[in-house]
Amino acid sequence: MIEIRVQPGDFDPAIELARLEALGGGAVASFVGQVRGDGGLTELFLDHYPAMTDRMLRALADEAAGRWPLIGVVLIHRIGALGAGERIVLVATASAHRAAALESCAFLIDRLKTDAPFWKRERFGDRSHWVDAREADDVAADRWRRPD
Amino acid sequence: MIEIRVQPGDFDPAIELARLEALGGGAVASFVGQVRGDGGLTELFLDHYPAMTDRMLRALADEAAGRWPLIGVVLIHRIGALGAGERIVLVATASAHRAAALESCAFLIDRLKTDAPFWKRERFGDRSHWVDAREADDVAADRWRRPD
Amino acid sequence: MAVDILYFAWVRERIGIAQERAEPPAGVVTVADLLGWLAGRGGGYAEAFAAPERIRAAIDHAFAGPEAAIAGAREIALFPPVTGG
Amino acid sequence: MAVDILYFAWVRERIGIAQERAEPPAGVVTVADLLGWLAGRGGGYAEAFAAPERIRAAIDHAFAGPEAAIAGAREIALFPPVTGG
Repeated sequence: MIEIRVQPGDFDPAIELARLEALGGGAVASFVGQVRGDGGLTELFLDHYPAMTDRMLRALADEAAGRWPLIGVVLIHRIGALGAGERIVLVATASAHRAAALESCAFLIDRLKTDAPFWKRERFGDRSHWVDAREADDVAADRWRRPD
Repeated sequence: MIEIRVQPGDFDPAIELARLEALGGGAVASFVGQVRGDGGLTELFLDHYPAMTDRMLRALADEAAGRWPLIGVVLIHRIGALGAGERIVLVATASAHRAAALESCAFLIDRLKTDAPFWKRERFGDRSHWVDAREADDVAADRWRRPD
Repeated sequence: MAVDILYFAWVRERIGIAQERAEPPAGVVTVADLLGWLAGRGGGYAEAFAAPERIRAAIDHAFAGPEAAIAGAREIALFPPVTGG
Repeated sequence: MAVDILYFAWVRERIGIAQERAEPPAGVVTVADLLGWLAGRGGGYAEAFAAPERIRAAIDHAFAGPEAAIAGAREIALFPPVTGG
């Protein structure tokens, strides 16, 4: 079971986890990313490239399912204007093996950060700016790349 | 915020995740372990050493909080008789950094498997046996040990 | 060769449009060539592509480096490094 | 020296009790000595401790190896390797 959603609205981690738990694998790992309100942030706006986003998220889920014995993958990413504390992203995986669930969950969020065409713009009252990509994210994603 | 519970009853991952999300760190990782119904398992019984369990879980949570910049840790482990599909354990962590949340979550479940005094007995109809410890669990826990 | 060109994030804002259909001349072979050609239009284009090393590209929904050939592309997207998750 | 000894999982089942108060003689210095002394009682004890390498111990709620001294312990637990999580 692979489920991928890109949506403006919120999602309920409980529903997604319950769906993965119902698969009976025994191990469910998840990661939720939220908007941090640091420095007086008033809005986070998420732009994306619709035709490519779905394709890249699906490719990542397929790669994870090829590398680990997974029985379920859920990837949900929100778009549009979000306030401090709101959820941005959910990655959740199910497997019969805890290491497979945990590692694939880390793989998916690390690689999503560099491979999926989303862009964040932060607003602080009257000022707003597009967020710069972080080198640390490239490093985190690179550790999952295997020698050819 | 460190919360540790050892209880016969079920827990609701949604409530625990919501509590961690409310801390505003921006990154929440979780792991849920459930009873697998493989091979016709009819019951999993969990024995434990009450006075030591709480102490060991608290020591693990403290160690995680010392190694990663965490703002929240939840450890819940059930005891007693559980049926196939029922939840056994929840590990959830919150941080301002996704790597800290993900790594500490993996650390906690790996080390819990070797450091917390729980014992599983599996029942298959009329037959039951105590589960043997797995060498793979020792290996997984050892990778978190640091040189002195 | 006509191709759809899409812009995202601050690239889109500087250029002022999200998408256009363009016909790069024959000498425009790679993504880097395309950036140079577009920058040559001046104005918001020159501003958006002043530092081409800050631009990422996708050809038909797959990431493509600056040396990638654009021949046969139906849709080329130009944007800053991604920042999702 | 009187000490509370606790048994868990199949160790408890083989011995038939969960807990007892015992007074090991002076020659019983380490956890390994304690296992040998208990096994010498025969019956379920001999069965439980026939393979001492399969037994783990905790002294006053902290894991202790076979060479750990039991002097001063208030509570010693003997059990199989743990299998929680």
